[in-house]
Amino acid sequence: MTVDEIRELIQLARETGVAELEVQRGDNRARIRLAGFTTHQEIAASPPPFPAAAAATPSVSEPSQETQPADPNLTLVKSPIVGTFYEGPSPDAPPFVRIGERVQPGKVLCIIESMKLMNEIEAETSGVIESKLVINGQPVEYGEALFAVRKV
Amino acid sequence: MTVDEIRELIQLARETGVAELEVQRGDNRARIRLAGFTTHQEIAASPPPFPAAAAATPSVSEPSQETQPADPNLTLVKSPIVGTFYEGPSPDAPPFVRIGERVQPGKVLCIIESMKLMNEIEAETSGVIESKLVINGQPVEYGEALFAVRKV
Amino acid sequence: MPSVRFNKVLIANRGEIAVRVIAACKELGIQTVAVYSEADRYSSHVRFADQAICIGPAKSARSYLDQASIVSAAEITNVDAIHPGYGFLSENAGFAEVCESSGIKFIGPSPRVIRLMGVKERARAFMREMGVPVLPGSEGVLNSPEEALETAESIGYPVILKASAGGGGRGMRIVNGPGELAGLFAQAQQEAGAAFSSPDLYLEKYLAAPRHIEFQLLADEYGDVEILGERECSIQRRHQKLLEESPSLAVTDEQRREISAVLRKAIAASGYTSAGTVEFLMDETGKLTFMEVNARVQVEHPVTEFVTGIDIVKSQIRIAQGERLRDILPGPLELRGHAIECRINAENPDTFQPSPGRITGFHLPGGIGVRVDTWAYTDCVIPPYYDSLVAKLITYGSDRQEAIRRMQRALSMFIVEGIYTSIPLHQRILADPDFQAGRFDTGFIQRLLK
Amino acid sequence: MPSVRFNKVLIANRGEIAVRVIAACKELGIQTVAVYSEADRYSSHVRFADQAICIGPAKSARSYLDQASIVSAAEITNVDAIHPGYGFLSENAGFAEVCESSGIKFIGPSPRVIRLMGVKERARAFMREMGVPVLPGSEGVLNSPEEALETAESIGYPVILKASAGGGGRGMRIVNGPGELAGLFAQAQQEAGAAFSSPDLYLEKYLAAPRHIEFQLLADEYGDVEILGERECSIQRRHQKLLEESPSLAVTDEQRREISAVLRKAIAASGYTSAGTVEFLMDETGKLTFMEVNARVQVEHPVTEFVTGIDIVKSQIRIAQGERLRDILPGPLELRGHAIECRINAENPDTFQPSPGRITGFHLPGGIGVRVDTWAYTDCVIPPYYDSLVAKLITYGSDRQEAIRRMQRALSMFIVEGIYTSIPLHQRILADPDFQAGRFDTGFIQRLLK
Repeated sequence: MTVDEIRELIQLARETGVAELEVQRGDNRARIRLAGFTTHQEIAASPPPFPAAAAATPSVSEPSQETQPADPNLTLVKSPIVGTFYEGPSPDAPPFVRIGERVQPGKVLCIIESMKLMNEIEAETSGVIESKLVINGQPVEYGEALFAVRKV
Repeated sequence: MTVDEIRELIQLARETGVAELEVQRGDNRARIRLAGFTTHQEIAASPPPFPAAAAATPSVSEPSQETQPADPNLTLVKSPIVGTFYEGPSPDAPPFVRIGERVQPGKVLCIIESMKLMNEIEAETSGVIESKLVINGQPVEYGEALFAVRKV
Repeated sequence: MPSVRFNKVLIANRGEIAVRVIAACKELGIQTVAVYSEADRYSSHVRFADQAICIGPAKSARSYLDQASIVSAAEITNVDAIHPGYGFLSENAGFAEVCESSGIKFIGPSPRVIRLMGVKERARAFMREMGVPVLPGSEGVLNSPEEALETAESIGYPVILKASAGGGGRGMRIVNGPGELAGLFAQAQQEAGAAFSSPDLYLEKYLAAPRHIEFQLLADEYGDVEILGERECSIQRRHQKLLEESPSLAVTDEQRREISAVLRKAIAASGYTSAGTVEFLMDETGKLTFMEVNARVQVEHPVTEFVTGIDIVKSQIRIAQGERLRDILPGPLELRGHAIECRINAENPDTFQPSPGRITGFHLPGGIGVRVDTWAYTDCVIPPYYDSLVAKLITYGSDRQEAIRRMQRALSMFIVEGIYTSIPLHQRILADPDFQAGRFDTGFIQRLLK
Repeated sequence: MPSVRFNKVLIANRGEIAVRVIAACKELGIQTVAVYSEADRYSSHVRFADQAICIGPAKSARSYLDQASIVSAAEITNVDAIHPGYGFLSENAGFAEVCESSGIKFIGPSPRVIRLMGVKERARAFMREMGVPVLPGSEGVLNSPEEALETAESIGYPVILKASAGGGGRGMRIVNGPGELAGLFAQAQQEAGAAFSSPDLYLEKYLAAPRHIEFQLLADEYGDVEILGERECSIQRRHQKLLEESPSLAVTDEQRREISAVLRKAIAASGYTSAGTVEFLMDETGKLTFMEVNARVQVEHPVTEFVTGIDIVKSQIRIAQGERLRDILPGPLELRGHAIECRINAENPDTFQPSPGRITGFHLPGGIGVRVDTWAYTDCVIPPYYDSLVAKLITYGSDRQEAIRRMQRALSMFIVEGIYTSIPLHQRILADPDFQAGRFDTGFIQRLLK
């Protein structure tokens, strides 16, 4: 690892906004820790250090922006409330949507039951249902991804 | 990893303003943490950073290898014991050596008094006394640098 | 009411108190469910609970105060009970009702009792009837400025107007003489109406520099009540407590016995269950008068735990399970030694500005007689959305002097880097000769900072 | 001996006990000097002392065991006293003498008493004379294998041969019958001679599966002695204690009273001063017999501090200042509740290999009834040169069950990343039904690991 390489790593750490960077190449290892960062970056970008724990706890899933897919044409529909996910209006009825189905804004996608109330969740964008991310009857938390919709 | 390389790394850490830089190359490892990396907040209210704290505590000096000078032609003579430094054989006598004096291995440089015993400290390399790093009668700890000797 | 065993409890709170309740549940062999806002994803309570459910965005109104989200989280995780902690929904009678109607035990007093204690003027009237000393004041809600004037004349100025549904200083006015009364009455009424949806006011004698002293109670569902001594909470800044201790130097053994006896009777008569605190003011002559009841666990409960050896949060849970106080308590109550708590806040110790941000270095003091309650850890981020409490540092000593010296050494070994904390302010308080001598009242901090 | 006040104390130790002594000094308003080897430059004791002196390289023989370096450090920093901690020079009578002759108070018993207690067979004879029950055995040093044989016959096999100057299992041999005796006598003599420069042996009845129980004492310079109850230390692996508790389930109130009374007399007669521990073995019938005296503070002293409320290290320092025990102790001795200590070591919990290295993540448990004594912190390095103790985790409960449950929850909230620790082993011990029922002896760990 040359000084230039390490300089590059520091540059990388800067750009990516990480608090600390540790690199090992064979016997070589470099660890970089940045001094100045803002709270907002931290909350969004920082990896959980001891709370690596949080990610390791199976019952904790990660809501909202962190679960945005890398593919820019894919949109996640997330649960706006805590409750139980139902894919259809009643146990015997067919699901509101199926994989591959084309949806428009306003189309009901599922129901989240919360405190005995049935809350219809509607599509906000148009596209094709690429995947259904939870199964019928499953409890979901706030921000949990329910569907992936592909822009067409 | 040569001293020049480490110097370059420190320079690099300074320039880029990183808080800490740790580099390992095979068996060699360097860990650099800059003193002035604190944010505005910390300067007023925070105590010295914890693990580096030892370095920040005034009564603690840094013995041995870490205080080796960058200049490869300069050698530090360090105290092999804890005790009190005396530059001459008695309070009235002239010092064993003066700045600018040329010394050979075996030449007595000073006395460290430890538990009423006078321990003569001898030069191990030949060269010119470039600086005397402690004052007469000063207590010294193990590994504390006493003289800098320039190879000629 | 037969005794049940909870299998799973949801903690409707965050921060150190959520971690505190999780610890109590773990010791009782009860599974735990944490709820958290998006800002608290990496908080310790999420880490240490058996399950964790995200209930909303950072804003409390849409997460920790959102009753529907919390009850839904309780339903999908199938818990037996909810512990509300302090703050947020802990004294919300409506929330307690929603829990009960959803078949979930609310770990706290019944909705009826929460309501009684929540209407300050009703609680005051109740306590007076039960023989608890209260400050001279109006018999109930004041119907007019004229009635207020008459009452004020009879008890003597200064007096204080208070909102019946109030708290936190809103709807309060100090009246120094009859000329000011009508105007301040109108102001207080308007403010109370806006803040609490009720313009009702009552009036009491105003004490300029009282001590703030509170008694800790535990009450089971069978009418048994125990009073766990008192806490001295006069070290406050703008009604925010900074340092608490137990026992209070100002309370005599006789007073403690008398107040405990009368409170035991009053609390039993009120049908109160779970833990709670009865707040008193002490005037310059040492007389204690009732102020209000906090129908929940207090931030400063650990000082009482240290001197009594009783686990208050575990007691709350066991009372909610229908256990009897005499089975919960380890034996006859006995106070031993002295305990002090410092609330370590993320704030600038000079300007008192909150100081959210990343904790880059964190070292907790430990060793003999030191307790730390915290949700923080190295590299955690103190979010700007909630209160600034980072940790509670509590020390115990065989006497007050030992507890003080121990607190001083613990503060000197408590390292927090990256944010400001109130540690330097606590060091100033502890070093103050008046504090050390026990000569203080609620005006202490204002004088210290002058 | 008039009472003095130390201005400055040097701590001739490292790790958690150095931090413990620094904390005690801070609480007494005494300045502290840490000494450290080059390997410990970033250790907490260096950070928290008022001054710190590097005394040598990593190797103990040239640093923490180097008497000249330590006394020189004491002289150049002008301290009044040296606290030796445990291990290293703590039971070195010669070091205590050097300190005294340099005008520095050694915080511990006098050199004469250290010597008496250090010669195991002399201590045993002394205690027997004073009426303390000892195991049947030889009257003094055995002069020949024949004398050993005769003694063994009279008390019955198995017997154990021990080095008079010994400790740590060296120079020890278990003898099951007369045929083995001569050979094992020669081996033990040789081993003792090599390890302790003295081949002297004595002999006792051998107990195969005893409990290991020790009594904590404090003694002032005026002949006053207090016995602070006992500790149960049977949970050991290869003579290394892993978990200790107080009180012991196996000691009856009557036994505690009897042993305390006889020890108070014996310790006073010996001229013992400072803190110390008297170790006993308990056989299957519950009988306690004297084993040896540890003339220093013990690793496990915190469990006694929890149940008595007495600060043992502060007491040591105050005794050394010439204070009287009756002024030091807060009142009549009273044992309350139950305390357990787990020694969290940096070692693989399966192979028991030491696990030095950098701690990359570190989170201490806290909350009610939890004490942590540690020198470690996030990002510190556990050096390979010294013992593997990373932290002592101590919990207190109103009874043993609460202390156990609290320990279990504290262990579950104790996070150490980057190195192995013994936490999983402690969890196994605490979950074991025999341990929970209090059915165990010094063979417990061996059976558990089988």
